[in-house]
Amino acid sequence: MLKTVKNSVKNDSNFIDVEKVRRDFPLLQNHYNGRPIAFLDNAATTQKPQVVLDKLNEFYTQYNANVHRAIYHIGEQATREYEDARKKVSDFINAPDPSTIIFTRGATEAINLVAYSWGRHNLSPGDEILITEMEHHSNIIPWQLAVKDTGATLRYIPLHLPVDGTLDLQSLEVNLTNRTKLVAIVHQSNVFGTINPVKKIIKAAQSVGALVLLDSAQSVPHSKVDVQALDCDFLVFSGHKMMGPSGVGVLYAKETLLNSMEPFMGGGEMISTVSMEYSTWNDIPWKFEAGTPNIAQAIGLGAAVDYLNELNMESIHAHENELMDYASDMLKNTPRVILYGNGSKRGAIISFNVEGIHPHDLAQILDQDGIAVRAGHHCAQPIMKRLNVPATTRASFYVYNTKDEIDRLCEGIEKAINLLC
Amino acid sequence: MLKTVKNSVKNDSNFIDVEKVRRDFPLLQNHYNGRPIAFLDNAATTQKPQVVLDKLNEFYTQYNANVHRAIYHIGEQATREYEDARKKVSDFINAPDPSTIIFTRGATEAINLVAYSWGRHNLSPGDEILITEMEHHSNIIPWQLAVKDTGATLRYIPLHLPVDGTLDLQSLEVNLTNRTKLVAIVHQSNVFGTINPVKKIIKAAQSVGALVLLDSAQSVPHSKVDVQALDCDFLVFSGHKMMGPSGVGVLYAKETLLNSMEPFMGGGEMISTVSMEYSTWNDIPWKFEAGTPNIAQAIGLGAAVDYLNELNMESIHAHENELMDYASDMLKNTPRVILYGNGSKRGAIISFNVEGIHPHDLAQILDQDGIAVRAGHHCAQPIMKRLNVPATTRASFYVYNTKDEIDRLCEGIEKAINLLC
Amino acid sequence: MYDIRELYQQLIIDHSKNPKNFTVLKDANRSANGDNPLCGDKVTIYLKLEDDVIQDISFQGSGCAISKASTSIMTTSLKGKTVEEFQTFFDIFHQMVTTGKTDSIVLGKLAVLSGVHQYPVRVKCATLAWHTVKNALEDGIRKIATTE
Amino acid sequence: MYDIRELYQQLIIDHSKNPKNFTVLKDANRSANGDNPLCGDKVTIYLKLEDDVIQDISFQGSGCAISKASTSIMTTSLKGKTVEEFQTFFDIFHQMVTTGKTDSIVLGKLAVLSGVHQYPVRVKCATLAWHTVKNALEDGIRKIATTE
Ligand SMILES: Cc1ncc(COP(=O)(O)O)c(C=O)c1O
Ligand SMILES: Cc1ncc(COP(=O)(O)O)c(C=O)c1O
Ligand code: FES
Ligand code: FES
Repeated sequence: MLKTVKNSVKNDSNFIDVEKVRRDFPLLQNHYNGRPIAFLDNAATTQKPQVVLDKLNEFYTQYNANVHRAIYHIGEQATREYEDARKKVSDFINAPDPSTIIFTRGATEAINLVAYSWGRHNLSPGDEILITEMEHHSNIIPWQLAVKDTGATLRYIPLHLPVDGTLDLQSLEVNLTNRTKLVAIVHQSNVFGTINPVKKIIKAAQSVGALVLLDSAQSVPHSKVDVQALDCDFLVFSGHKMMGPSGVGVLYAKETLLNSMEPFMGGGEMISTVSMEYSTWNDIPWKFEAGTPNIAQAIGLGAAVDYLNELNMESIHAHENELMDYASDMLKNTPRVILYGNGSKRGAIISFNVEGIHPHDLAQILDQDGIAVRAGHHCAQPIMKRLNVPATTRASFYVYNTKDEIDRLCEGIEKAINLLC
Repeated sequence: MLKTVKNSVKNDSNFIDVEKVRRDFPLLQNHYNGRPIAFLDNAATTQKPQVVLDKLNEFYTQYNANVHRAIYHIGEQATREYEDARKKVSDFINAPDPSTIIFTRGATEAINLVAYSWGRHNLSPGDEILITEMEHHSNIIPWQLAVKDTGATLRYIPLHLPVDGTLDLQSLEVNLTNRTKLVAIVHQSNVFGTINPVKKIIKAAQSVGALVLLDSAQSVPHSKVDVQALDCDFLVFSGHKMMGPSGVGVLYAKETLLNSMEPFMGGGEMISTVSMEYSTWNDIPWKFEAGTPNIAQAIGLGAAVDYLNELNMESIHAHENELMDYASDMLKNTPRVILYGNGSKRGAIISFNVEGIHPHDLAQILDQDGIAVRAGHHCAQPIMKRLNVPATTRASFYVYNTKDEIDRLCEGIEKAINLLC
Repeated sequence: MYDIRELYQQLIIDHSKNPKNFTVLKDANRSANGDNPLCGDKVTIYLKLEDDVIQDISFQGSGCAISKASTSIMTTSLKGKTVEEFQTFFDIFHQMVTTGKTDSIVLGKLAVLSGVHQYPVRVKCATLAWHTVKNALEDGIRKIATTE
Repeated sequence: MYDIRELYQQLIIDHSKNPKNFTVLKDANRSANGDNPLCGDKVTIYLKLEDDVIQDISFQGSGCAISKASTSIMTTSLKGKTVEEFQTFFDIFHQMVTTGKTDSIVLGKLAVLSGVHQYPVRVKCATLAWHTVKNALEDGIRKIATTE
């Protein structure tokens, strides 16, 4: 049995009263197999505070209506709340204007939107898109499909070797040329937790005239992200990874880009006029929101943003840093554990393997004790190839996690070792 | 004041106890300006029964997790519920297999999926797509964009003239040639309520080897639709128009088509293997569901399907027919009312204008009495052009509407006449 | 309880039934079209502009009671105004229909439209013609769509 | 309360630690690869097939305890079986890991895997090698992915 340091929860962080926070999350009150649920798969999705569920319920029971064209009062209220949510999201990432915020189904759709609306109309043979070996499949496949359609070339910034979870930034210079039209890069790795030096990369990209898309699915939920300070051209993230409902995500893009881009999907709301021969487009952001939008989900995301602001993003980040330090120390001292990635700037994501135990068996055994971790390739098969493993186990934290849960994780690993090795 | 026949609500239909049904809908319990809300904009979106809201809450509080790759129990449960919802939807439209059901954000995304995945890879100059003048913008713009990209031609089956809300089917024969690759047609018009003779059209299309896409956004929620009996190639609809959550819709397509089609969006879940150079695709339906899906929304739609089945689609249809007959009679006897569309087969949608009153003013005045109707072009500008009006007022019914609400509508119209004329 | 008559005041109804200056201005030297994409309504503004002064103004088009009344009363108020005066006038009017803050001394009869601010969807109706005049003044002949 | 030991029975653990027939079969005349896209694990099956009888069988690859044990026990059970017998055998095994219905007389040691049916995500682990054998028998050399 490991020796564990059981801090009183109050001391987990200077800012976050984690027990109080936990009470806001109905799902975390459940038990499984006699143990409270330790949800350590926050990089996959996150739990929802009661305020978000209340907001969804408020929408459906008080002003459920289609948006933008209703004269009647519940339609007006739905529209107001929907556009208010856009304003909240806009403020949250310090966008210059709410019109630069497009609601999508998730980060994945947001990247595909760019790959179609910008990519298909701006790429030709000879042009290059630069991504990295650290990308989530959502930031690989859309570009593989786009270069297939346009004849452009897809290039990769490699991982630093031996793999330490960081990028080989020296190769950035080699790969970044005036042929590079877009650099699409993950802000925080969903496998290693590495926070990439995106500001530096954006500067470098700008110097050759390339646009930059940031996949911030893992960064926006956990720290203050400022699109104007970063000066990125596109930035995407998912609502469900930041306490919001499933089925909503965000594309931020610079206004001039959005204005010049072709529409993605066609349908209601994205038009200005329609004749049988041709149509003209609505203003941004609506030009990119064809059909009835995910109204309740966007409004729910607005409530999640309110909740995150109330907790304060810096406090959340500090709490998670503390958890990460603790988890790294604890896992280092757990037998047979191999940790992947040790970049100096990291979010609260930790990937590892236990010698002699397949990650899926480990996850299964942890589940018996109510500990939810992820086992698999984490939608990042190129990383697995570089690590030369089929899969890893991943624990990822959010503001409601505790050191106690990390202790339970380590105890569970020992139990698995005792059972299987 | 009109003479109105106030039936006891119990007699509204042989099958539906409408007062009992209404109690299932929290929003319908609200009052506005002292009057109960009469929601007569069901072609735009519909209200949600408590069971759907309960299901959403159950998901978020009991088993909120990402689907398909989780080893832990709440992830397994989320996956099971998500795939169960697919099965329910599949059975609801009598699809041959759940794998032929793709979850999208709505009918609009479903049509765009076909326009990209099938359209961009199967259309060339000389090919023709045939739609009708009766389409919703969602079934116009995706094809305008697709023919622009591929050099194919978009043709229209015209409305019968003088406009009576039906298609000029004689022109179908002229327009349907071996150049026609796809006929994309609205099943039930969202302006006139006309139910098009799609079975006949499908037969005709098949005889020239064209595929058929049915826009069933207005039919699936209100009557039994059987994709195998229809033998359509594609069929789309939206969850929010059938008591489901916002942010979910469905594409049904024949298995062979789905298997042969290219993916639409790239990302997590839709892949089988990913290497840096190329990737292979997952089986259907997942090949077309890139990224974290709208999990809660799909599960909520499953609950809506259960609820609709419980009420029984035939009973719903019968109740709505009765409302439509009543509404037509009542509106015909209301001064200054001009009704549009008088096809013999119609769903519960009625478009009209009141001489001397702009539809938006009418809707505004009705709203004062808690009556929600739509005023505008209903995302069908080509129809407005043929009607030679900028807009119409539209009342559209669902199973929870009553004759009493229709009486209130007619009284409201008289009030508007007294005020404005 | 709200009363719809606060929006549809008698003066608005009168102007919408019998709009003033609802004609094509023969000797116009400026004109512009305005579209309200929300409803499909259109307005055409005709202006006779001389030395930066609006000598005459008229309109044609379709619209709801609010837009017709707003346009009609506007035309009666703009005659003799300079381009600069129009701009201030529009600013004050715009503020009224979006916030409810009324300066009835400046706005005169137009103050009757203050109820609009309670109906955000109808703001476009009240301002469509104004945006179109602005456009006609700036640009001669161009098609505009309001962006509110 | 569920006990994880119902899934990870001692026999499973033993086979996963020391799999039988975990080698490349020198005189194989059939082989096939199987992929589990869920986890990225792969298995290669080598068969020596003579007159429709599985004379010898071995495997290589990576996998979890469940898949390794299933594959290992399977190889020990298939030697001497005809192609037709394999098919029935697979059907019964498949039914067990999906429904829990065990025919322990037919399945013998394989019955130890009956706990899998309670873990739908792990069904692929237990059947991957079986699908791969099926493929090797039908098709000689082809890459397959399970579709469960
Ligand atoms: C006939 C028809 N087709 C398509 C749509 C588009 O549906 P959605 O906006 O939910 O994508 C609608 C609804 O607005 C419709 O009435
Ligand atoms: C780094 C990264 N990018 C993109 C995504 C895709 O997000 P979603 O599945 O919500 O579209 C994820 C989450 O899975 C992620 O971790
Ligand atoms: S509704 Fe068209 S201008 Fe008012
Ligand atoms: S987890 Fe890969 S085969 Fe079991």
